[in-house]
Amino acid sequence: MTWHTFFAMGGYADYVWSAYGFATVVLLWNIASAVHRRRAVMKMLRELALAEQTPKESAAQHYVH
Amino acid sequence: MSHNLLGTARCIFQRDLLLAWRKPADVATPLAFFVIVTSLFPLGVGPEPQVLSRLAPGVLWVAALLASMLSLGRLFAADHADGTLEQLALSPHPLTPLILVKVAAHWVTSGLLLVVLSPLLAMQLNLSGHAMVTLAITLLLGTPVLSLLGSVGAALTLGVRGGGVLLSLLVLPLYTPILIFGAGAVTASASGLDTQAYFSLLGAFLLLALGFTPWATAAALRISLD
Amino acid sequence: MTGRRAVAEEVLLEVVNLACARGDRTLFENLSFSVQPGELLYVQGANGCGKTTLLRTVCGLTQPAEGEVRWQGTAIRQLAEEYRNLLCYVGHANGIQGDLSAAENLRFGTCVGGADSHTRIASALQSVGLSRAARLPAKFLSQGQKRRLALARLLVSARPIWILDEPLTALDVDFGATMNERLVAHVTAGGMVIITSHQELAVTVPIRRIRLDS
Amino acid sequence: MYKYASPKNFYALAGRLVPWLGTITLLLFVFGLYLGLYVAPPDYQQGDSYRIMFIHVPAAWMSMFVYVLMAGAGLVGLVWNIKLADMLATASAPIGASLTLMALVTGSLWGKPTWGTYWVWDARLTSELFLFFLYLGFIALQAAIDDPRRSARAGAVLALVGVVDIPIIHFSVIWWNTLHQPASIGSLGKIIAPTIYPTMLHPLLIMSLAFFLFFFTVVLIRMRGEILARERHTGWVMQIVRSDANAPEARP
Repeated sequence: MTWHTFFAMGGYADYVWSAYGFATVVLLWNIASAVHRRRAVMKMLRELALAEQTPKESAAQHYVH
Repeated sequence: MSHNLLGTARCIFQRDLLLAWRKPADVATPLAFFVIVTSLFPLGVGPEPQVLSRLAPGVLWVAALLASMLSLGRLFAADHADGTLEQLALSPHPLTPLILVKVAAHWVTSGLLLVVLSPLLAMQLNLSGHAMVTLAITLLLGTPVLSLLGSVGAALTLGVRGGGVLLSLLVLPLYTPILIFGAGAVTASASGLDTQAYFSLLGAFLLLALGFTPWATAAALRISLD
Repeated sequence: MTGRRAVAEEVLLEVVNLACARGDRTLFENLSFSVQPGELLYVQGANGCGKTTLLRTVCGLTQPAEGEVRWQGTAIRQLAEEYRNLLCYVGHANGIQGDLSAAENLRFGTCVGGADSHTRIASALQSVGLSRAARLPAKFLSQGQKRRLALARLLVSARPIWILDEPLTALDVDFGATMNERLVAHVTAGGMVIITSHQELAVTVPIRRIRLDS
Repeated sequence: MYKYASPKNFYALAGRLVPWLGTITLLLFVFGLYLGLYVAPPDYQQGDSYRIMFIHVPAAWMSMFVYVLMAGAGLVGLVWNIKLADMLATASAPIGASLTLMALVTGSLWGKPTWGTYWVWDARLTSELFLFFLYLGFIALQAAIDDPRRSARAGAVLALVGVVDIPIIHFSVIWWNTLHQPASIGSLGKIIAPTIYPTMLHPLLIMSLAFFLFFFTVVLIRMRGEILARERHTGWVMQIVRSDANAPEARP
């Protein structure tokens, strides 16, 4: 079996590869959105923690940055 | 001397009917919707009698389904806004049977009226006499299930933003079995087939819904009041 | 066994380590108190500190985040109907339908509350000064009259525990005084009252106070 | 076991499990795809187009499994008031919905060479479509309610009603399908069933296991996010946030 016949999928390449392509997109979206959601929560919590500090402190911290 | 459950149930039933009687516009709106939607179909698909009678079971059932869903807003919203629902939840009687009574009163002022209207619209769509009777029977068995399933959705979306559209998203998928067997029975009857199996199935759905949904609706109401 | 029972009967309504939250804001936590027969508990605190939530939790409408409310030593969640049978709650919402008359509203309210009311409706309406409005659709009543109609449920249903959320709002001074008398009568007869109010309570019985925001 | 029912311990445990589960999932996917796309011979009727089965069928199975799991978790959260169960239900919904969509799209791509059209009101596809709507309803309901506790409990009630209705919908659709479809068009399931050989069964089972573990990997990551969001007032989350804030630029 050559690579060519493998990719040709007996003439059904369009259907098979678009199905597998779509499945890959869905699986990757799942991972990306799960990771992104956790990061977004973490970012929000960091902003919250920052906002709860007194203005003076956060100004000083900003200056150090 | 305290009221028994039946006394309270009768009290709720009478009150809801009385309110519907005093606010006829609220009752009439979903019925008007039912009539208008079914009257629009001939304009869309053409007036040929054969085409109409072929489409009639589905059109009538889908329109009844939507009309029944639209009437759900009336089920709990006013009682939620004015605090009556809190009083129901604090009643010394269990909430589940009280909910069943409310849904029953609601069905009498929505689903039952759809049944009464259906022969008129069936005539408009050129449905045969026999199929017309079948339509009325399936609506009689099916619309209570729609009200019962819908009550869960209505309770869940109480006071939630975008409640109306959300309600349709929650409730319509749950309605599919009723649509399939309701419209299926009318189609079968129009082509002269036996409809006994459909009636039995719709009856079974009704029993199942009676047993299960009031409990879910009561739970949903307590969640919405929390 | 008997000793425990005696203690349990002494403490009737008990709030144990209660914590309530709205969204993810904690309104109050570690709140404990008890109410005895013949006591009036006045719940105080700034707006939004959870007075209404506390009252609804004591009713069993709202589930606490932690802790529990007990009646005679048993959690009200388990007692359910048995506990609700002792309760009359008048919240912010009056529970009045504008398209029903005042008498119909009161009859429905007491019927849902499980009390047989046929004989007492008229006298209750009279004692809240609404007998002439009995057949008027409730939508034509003023805010104060609606409040009075809601409070009339207390008189008809004859329950030992009254839970009242701002009962005096929108009431005129005269009826405010009548309401205070009713509270005194209820407490003197061995009833219990848990109440929030912006107006000072002018009652002649001792008041127990708790502050939620301190 | 009970120790891990606290959000704090579960967060740590999930964090340790995710890399392992992820690696096993990846290996299973590679092995399953190798068997399914390379080793398994073409079907004598459908040629190579049947290979879509190796993703369509696991996705369809998972879509139903996830809904049942969601309803079960919702019930546990509702009755015993366990936050982790609520979070499991909420975290499962988008994954379940996306797998349902995958089953729909791959099913319709398989349908084109088999039936000559992308969409046929076949029993399995129609059931999947309504399952997708049920998922959308659950997600929309939870998104519309701000209070996390009310949102979780309302979702649980909806999922429970849905899980009772799903078999009824499925059975109704099959009945309806046999009434309305001409006999020449069989359902996808019927086409596979008689022709399944071990060479086709093995990749199917391995791909199913891969999907199963994939779901658990992703649901654990999602639950970690949910835990952080819902427990944000607790000391241990604040500590994590502070230690994370010390090196914010260190991460990509």
